[in-house]
Amino acid sequence: MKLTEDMLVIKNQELAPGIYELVLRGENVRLMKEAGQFVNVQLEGKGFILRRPFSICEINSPEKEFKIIFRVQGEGTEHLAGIEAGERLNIFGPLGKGFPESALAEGETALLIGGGIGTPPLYELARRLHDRGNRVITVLGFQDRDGVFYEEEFSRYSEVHIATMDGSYGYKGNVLELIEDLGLDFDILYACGPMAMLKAIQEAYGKDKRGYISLEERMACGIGACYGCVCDKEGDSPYQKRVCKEGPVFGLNEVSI
Amino acid sequence: MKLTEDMLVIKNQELAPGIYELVLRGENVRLMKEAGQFVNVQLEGKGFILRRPFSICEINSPEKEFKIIFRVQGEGTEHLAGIEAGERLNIFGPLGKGFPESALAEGETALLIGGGIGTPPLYELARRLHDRGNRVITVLGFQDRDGVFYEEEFSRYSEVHIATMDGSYGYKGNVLELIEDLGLDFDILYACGPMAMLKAIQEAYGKDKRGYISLEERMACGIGACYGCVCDKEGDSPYQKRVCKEGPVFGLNEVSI
Amino acid sequence: MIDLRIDLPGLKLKNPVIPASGCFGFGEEFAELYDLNQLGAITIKAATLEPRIGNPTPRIAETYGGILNAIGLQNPGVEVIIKEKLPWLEQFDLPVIANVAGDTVDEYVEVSRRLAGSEVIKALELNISCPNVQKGGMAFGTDPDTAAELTAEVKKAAGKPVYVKLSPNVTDIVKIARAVEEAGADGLSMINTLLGMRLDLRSGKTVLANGTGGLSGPAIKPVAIRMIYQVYREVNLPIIGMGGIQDARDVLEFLYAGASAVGIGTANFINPYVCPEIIRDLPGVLAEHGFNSIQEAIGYAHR
Amino acid sequence: MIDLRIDLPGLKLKNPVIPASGCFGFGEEFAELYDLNQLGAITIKAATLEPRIGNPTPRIAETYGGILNAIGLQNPGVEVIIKEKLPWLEQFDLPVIANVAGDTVDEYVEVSRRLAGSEVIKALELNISCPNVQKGGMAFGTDPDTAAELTAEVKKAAGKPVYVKLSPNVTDIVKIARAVEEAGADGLSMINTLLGMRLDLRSGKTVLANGTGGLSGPAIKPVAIRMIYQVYREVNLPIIGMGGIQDARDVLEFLYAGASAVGIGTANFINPYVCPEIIRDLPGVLAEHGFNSIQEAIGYAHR
Ligand SMILES: Cc1cc2nc3c(=O)[nH]c(=O)nc-3n(C[C@H](O)[C@H](O)[C@H](O)COP(=O)(O)OP(=O)(O)OC[C@H]3O[C@@H](n4cnc5c(N)ncnc54)[C@H](O)[C@@H]3O)c2cc1C
Ligand SMILES: Cc1cc2nc3c(=O)[nH]c(=O)nc-3n(C[C@H](O)[C@H](O)[C@H](O)COP(=O)(O)OP(=O)(O)OC[C@H]3O[C@@H](n4cnc5c(N)ncnc54)[C@H](O)[C@@H]3O)c2cc1C
Ligand SMILES: Cc1cc2nc3c(=O)[nH]c(=O)nc-3n(C[C@H](O)[C@H](O)[C@H](O)COP(=O)(O)O)c2cc1C
Ligand SMILES: Cc1cc2nc3c(=O)[nH]c(=O)nc-3n(C[C@H](O)[C@H](O)[C@H](O)COP(=O)(O)O)c2cc1C
Ligand code: FES
Ligand code: FES
Repeated sequence: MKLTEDMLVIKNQELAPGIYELVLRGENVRLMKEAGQFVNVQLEGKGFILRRPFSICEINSPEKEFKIIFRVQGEGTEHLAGIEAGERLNIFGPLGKGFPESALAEGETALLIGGGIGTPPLYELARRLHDRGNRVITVLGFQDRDGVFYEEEFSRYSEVHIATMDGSYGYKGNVLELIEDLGLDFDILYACGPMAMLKAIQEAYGKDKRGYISLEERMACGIGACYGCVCDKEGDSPYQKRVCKEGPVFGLNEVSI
Repeated sequence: MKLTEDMLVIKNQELAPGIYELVLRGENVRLMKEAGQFVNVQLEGKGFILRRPFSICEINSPEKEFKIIFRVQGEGTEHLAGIEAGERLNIFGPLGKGFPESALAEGETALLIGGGIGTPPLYELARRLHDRGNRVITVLGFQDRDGVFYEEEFSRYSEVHIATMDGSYGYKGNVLELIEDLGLDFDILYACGPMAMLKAIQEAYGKDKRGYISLEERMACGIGACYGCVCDKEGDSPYQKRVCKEGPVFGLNEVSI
Repeated sequence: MIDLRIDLPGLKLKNPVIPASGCFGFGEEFAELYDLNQLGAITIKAATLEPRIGNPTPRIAETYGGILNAIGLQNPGVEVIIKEKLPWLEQFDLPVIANVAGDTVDEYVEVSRRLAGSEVIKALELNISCPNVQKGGMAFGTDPDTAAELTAEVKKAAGKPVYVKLSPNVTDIVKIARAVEEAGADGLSMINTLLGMRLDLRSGKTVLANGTGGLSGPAIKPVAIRMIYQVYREVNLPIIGMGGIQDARDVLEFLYAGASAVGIGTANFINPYVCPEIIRDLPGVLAEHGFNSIQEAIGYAHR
Repeated sequence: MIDLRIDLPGLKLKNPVIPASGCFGFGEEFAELYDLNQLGAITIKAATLEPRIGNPTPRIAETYGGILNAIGLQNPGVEVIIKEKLPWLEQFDLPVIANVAGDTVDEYVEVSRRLAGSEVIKALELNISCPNVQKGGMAFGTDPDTAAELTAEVKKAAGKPVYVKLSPNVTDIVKIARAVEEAGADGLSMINTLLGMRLDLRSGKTVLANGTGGLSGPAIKPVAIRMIYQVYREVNLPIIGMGGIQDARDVLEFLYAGASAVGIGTANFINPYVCPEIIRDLPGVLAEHGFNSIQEAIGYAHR
């Protein structure tokens, strides 16, 4: 049973300017266990060598389908934006360690914090936590109104608050300011987004709250063999954690950013 | 007015095992003047850098369409075989010097000799010479029955004779043996095919007959700037002719093979 | 039946396909994907005397047809490797090649001595070509005398076959190869990565935190083939060839050039199953070209 | 308005985009495709004293992300070039750089002297890096002393600015660059091609009749960037940078690394209109990254 598979593209559609929703179908979808795991997508053409990592955004097991949401960032994602339904993409995954749902006890409230293109992995998580009967609050931050996506989708499973940096939609400011302003209370937090956001979250909640954060790093192998994607281990000798293997999801204080 | 154009693929269809007929539509088709000229096709993906040269096989001016016929030879032509109608290919051309029709006077007979994948450029030529009212005889040679293509098409404009090396179709032997066996008479010959065939033609007819042959060489620029595709000039200092610029069609004795 | 076996000093290989150092860790991660016993051998990550944390991140960048890496020899140190990594490898029927690095001749000698003491290690590969460290590494691989001295010292101490891994970042690779041959090397591994760099247009800084990195992947294949071809003509050592191999046809090209076995590095990142797939395809590719064994194809371009 | 102009020794360039030697003939073929006056300058094909027929064919092969060429300096000889090619170039408002090659120092000197005598030639480019000839060529470019001597001799005789075109096939490119700087060079062109090879699996022979060839194209870009970056830090000469440039963004990366102008070679074969297209796109790319002129971007990665 191989962890690589040529999966069928079911849909690839622009959600917001430069943000695409890509649905793939394949047998390996049934191996996808946790929200927060990722897949490594092979690109054909233009001299691409490395696979591109993307978080699993939604798993639809009965249909053997899963979804990623990606932002056009450079040449690889530009190429990916041009892929159409009916084509095939070689997918390596699921890879890495996702968000532990079981960290949340009955009756507890989860706060999901997403920044920009860090939002997608939280979607599958929101659904799962909601299905377990927990209360879920989602706070999403974007640059501006144009960049907002998945508000409606998240509201199916959680109470959603949106912040934009320029105030063109929702709250004006960043997610942390919004959380404070709203005086949100929660037992555990799950976050994914830019490094600066994750660092601020560590500083604000690292002492008092339980939580999990998802990191990004440039990868080659995606499975822990090349030591390309290391990050610092909090309080210990540096570079002992591999984002692709021990992560991408780490305990709130497990890594120093 | 650029000589490169993203042309639309109208059709790409297997004619015989590994032999494809590719029809393209674009504005630059109207620049295609002579049978025997070629186009340089850009390939996307897999680290391809060089364009692939292919002879123009048929020009359909009213529809702005032209055709090439190619054999899967290596990675580039394998890639090309996978291109489908509706996609676009960047075409550079027409390039090079083709077969001079005007070399043939009224009432004269032309003998067209094609070897394998050297056959395509002779097709447009056959049509043109036929349309001028000349008698045209076509002798085509292939490895075996499976490799035969375009017999019917050529017979619209010419008297066709086929030879296969293993005798599985038509005459058993090579084109020169067939021409001799049939005692074919002609005023001028036009040939395209493997180097060995062209060399044999030079030897057999170089002294008594007028004629033109089309050469192949590995190319980079396709326009005469890089001196990659040189061939020997008969009786003079070598490498003075560029297949892409002074050729690919040369007078029967113009080059030494 | 096509015979894929090949015997090299210290290495009885079932087939010539060997994951290259640094691209396969110590085998653990790939063992989750397939049975490592299929491989000809494995080359483990570079070992140094003390643990090394390597370079800051980003350590990986992509280029057209290649990647740049600047891992910087991160490894837990030779003692941890011997205690924690090698015992795990004992379960396989697989020759293990230990890649050795250091800042000084003494460090190379000491690391080699210790690794050679392990049963599972069948040969040493002296990495005198790592472009990603300040001291040692490539500095040993660009001067024939230094390379020779290092080789001789390690040979004296190690008591196991020594392969020297050559750097392509030199004016005359044949000179270095000859020098290490005379110094007693048992074989050569070539090539390591080409020194390269990418700049980020937004920040204006190098993409890699380290500045430069080592270029690997299909982009460098023609340089690797050329160097192996040149060295094969002038030096009588078996060569483990590498640099951009992606499939069984590439392996045949390396054999033709003069390699007796091949290392697969970057391709493992593109297709994690590439090694077993190459091993599966190799008999067919050999047969298609009229060979009955690996042996027949080695150096074929020189005949 | 973005200012694309840049002044280099002998060369007042409208913009920094210069077709590279050997990839553009003497301009005639490309003049049929577009107006050459758009270009910053052109570098013509290497000239030698006597006509040269070059290497046997095949002279061209493809590799992943690159091409190998082994033209072998085919050219009609300096006299024919002066009599037949240069007068045609007079019609353009275009600085012409003459690429010079030879077997001996004397040949370089003599060819340079004659070419420098022509009005249209604004600078000489000493090709001490051609990997495709037996004598001369790269041999001059791999040893600092030889490179320096050659530079000094040509400088004495030529009376026009001399750019030395460096070979990447060396252990330490900074050493060569420093040597030619001290010998009086006015500028550097870098890089020439990497020495490479491909083998044909069917025949078992090298694809190129010459055996080895020079590797160019996007595959070599990270090596070019690295070398320019290194040399820019240590040497005070303007650099014409080249090696794998495909678009305006690549040009910016070369400027950042330290190039003052760029050569475009292989890309002309992929897209024959690439030079004017880069010139068209460059102002936008500069503006996007906050620059008002070429000058501002030069060496930006070092700030
Ligand atoms: C675990 C993980 C999950 C991710 N999930 C998502 C997601 O759900 N949606 C999404 O839009 N993006 C996600 N990213 C980021 C995504 O991988 C990059 O945006 C993408 O690789 C950029 O490729 P490119 O060719 O367009 O960019 P280029 O900048 O041209 O890429 C050049 C190289 O850098 C790498 N690279 C560039 N940016 C990043 C980055 N941020 N992280 C890691 N490698 C990078 C590329 O993979 C490539 O190897 C994730 C990254 C990681 C590590
Ligand atoms: C003027 C001209 C007209 C041609 N017309 C036709 C035609 O009508 N139909 C057809 O099937 N083929 C034609 N060819 C040959 C065709 O160009 C090659 O078969 C094709 O380039 C092979 O590409 P590849 O990537 O599949 O093969 P590879 O062998 O993988 O190609 C490697 C490199 O070698 C070059 N190459 C390989 N074979 C040839 C060759 N015979 N001639 C020139 N370059 C070659 C490729 O272009 C490429 O750069 C013509 C060639 C020339 C020069
Ligand atoms: C991420 C990475 C890490 C590497 N680490 C080492 C190493 O520790 N020791 C070594 O000798 N070579 C190392 N190399 C070089 C490879 O072993 C190999 O020589 C090179 O990558 C060329 O082969 P390839 O193109 O197949 O990758 C490394 C290469 C990569 C890409
Ligand atoms: C076909 C061809 C011919 C070349 N001829 C010459 C030459 O005559 N003199 C020279 O200095 N460089 C020559 N070069 C090297 C180029 O000028 C350039 O330095 C090199 O190709 C790298 O740039 P690129 O990747 O943009 O092609 C040649 C390159 C090619 C591809
Ligand atoms: S990407 Fe290789 S260890 Fe994480
Ligand atoms: S291909 Fe460049 S001269 Fe013919």
